[in-house]
Amino acid sequence: MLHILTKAPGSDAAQQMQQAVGCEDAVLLIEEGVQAALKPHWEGWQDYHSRIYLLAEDVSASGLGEMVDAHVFPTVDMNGFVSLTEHHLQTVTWY
Amino acid sequence: MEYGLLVMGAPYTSQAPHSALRFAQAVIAQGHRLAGVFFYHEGVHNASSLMTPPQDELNLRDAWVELHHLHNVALDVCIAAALRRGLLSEAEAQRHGKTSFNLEAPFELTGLGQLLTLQKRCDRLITFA
Amino acid sequence: MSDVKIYRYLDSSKKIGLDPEGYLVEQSAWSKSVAELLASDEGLVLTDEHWELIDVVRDFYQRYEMAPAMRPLVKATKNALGEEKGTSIYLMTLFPGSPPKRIARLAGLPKPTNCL
Amino acid sequence: MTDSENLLVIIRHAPYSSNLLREGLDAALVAAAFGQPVDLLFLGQGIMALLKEQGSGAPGQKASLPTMDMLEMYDIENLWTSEASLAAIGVPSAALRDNVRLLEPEAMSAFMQQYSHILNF
Repeated sequence: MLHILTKAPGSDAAQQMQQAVGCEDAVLLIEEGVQAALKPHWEGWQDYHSRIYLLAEDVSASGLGEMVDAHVFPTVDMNGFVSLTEHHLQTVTWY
Repeated sequence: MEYGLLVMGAPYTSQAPHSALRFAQAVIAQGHRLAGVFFYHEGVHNASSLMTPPQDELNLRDAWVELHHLHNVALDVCIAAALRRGLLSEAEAQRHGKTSFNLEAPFELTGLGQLLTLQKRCDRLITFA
Repeated sequence: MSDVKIYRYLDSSKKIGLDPEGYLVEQSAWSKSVAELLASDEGLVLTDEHWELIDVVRDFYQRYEMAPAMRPLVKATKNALGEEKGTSIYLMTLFPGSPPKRIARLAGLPKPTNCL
Repeated sequence: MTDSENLLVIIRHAPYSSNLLREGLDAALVAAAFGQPVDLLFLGQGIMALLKEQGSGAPGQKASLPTMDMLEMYDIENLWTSEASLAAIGVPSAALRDNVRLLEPEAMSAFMQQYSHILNF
């Protein structure tokens, strides 16, 4: 399953998503979700290591590019977003 | 693959329709088929033909219409959610005794059953809200 | 429902307005005799069996504030009138076409929104 | 994946403060009216719809309790919530309707995987 989070870490949406993410699931952070780049200690970075991504265009729109580079957080572009939805049968958006 | 989108955010209120539109373009660019977009909740405002943003801002309604014309994407709007929020086709306006209407083809007012049909028919249904 | 335009009148004294689909414009205008008028308007004579079902739907609306679609209508009928009558065939025999819509109309209720 | 067409509707918003609860329930009702098996999962603020002592609705709005009561008439019998959400919002389980079932934290993801379709409101 792919989880799309559109709200910042700590939001109700983020907490509800964190209850639901399974060990095979991937997480994509878009819109306000990219603010996770400001929180390198957010549990999500450890819990979903190697299966969590930031949407690149929302990262640069938010001016978070340097933060993302500094922590080597993985990003995907819109095509990468589409690929993630191809690879997961189910997609749930948390907003 | 065949994709469907569910859009529940209003233009200029939520980022959701912008994300949805960009995702739609990427889906099509990668050779997938986008069968339809279903507008529900506040998303019904995407269909307003009276939408008049400043000239230097994207007109979302026109962008959806272009997507329909170029790629034959169905644009379905939940009738119950739309009527509550003042989005009416000419036929609905007549039925309810209103003098004006703001929803026209290629947007179509339809029942919620259409969303469930889209979800069953498509390989993927992605929500933007 | 008050914003619905009156499309035609049910009675000759023009007191009971109907919308384009034949539903009452004013829910409060409903009475048993209005139901009889609505029925004869669609060429139906109401028997006790019809009335039982109209009561089932009015009770349903009273409790849940929504007129039932077909499945819950069958279930409510089963609960109120027993297994034998709680079938879609029985409902279709008495109200051919779309029983949920037709009964809601005769019961003076808004059209069930879940019938699409 | 088990049942090929079963639907999970997740409700995360409280009655009255937005129309998401009502419109989420409408989606569940329409699916059920078409004969699709539907379960409901209430998380976060959505739990407020599960309180059995709800009043007549916020001023000017239709109450949500009659619709919650109506779900069983549409054969929507399984109402789920999670222990974590319940604890987070501070609602005691005794305040909930009778037919609510609790998911333990470790069961959540497997629970969601059972459904072929999910809608999140």
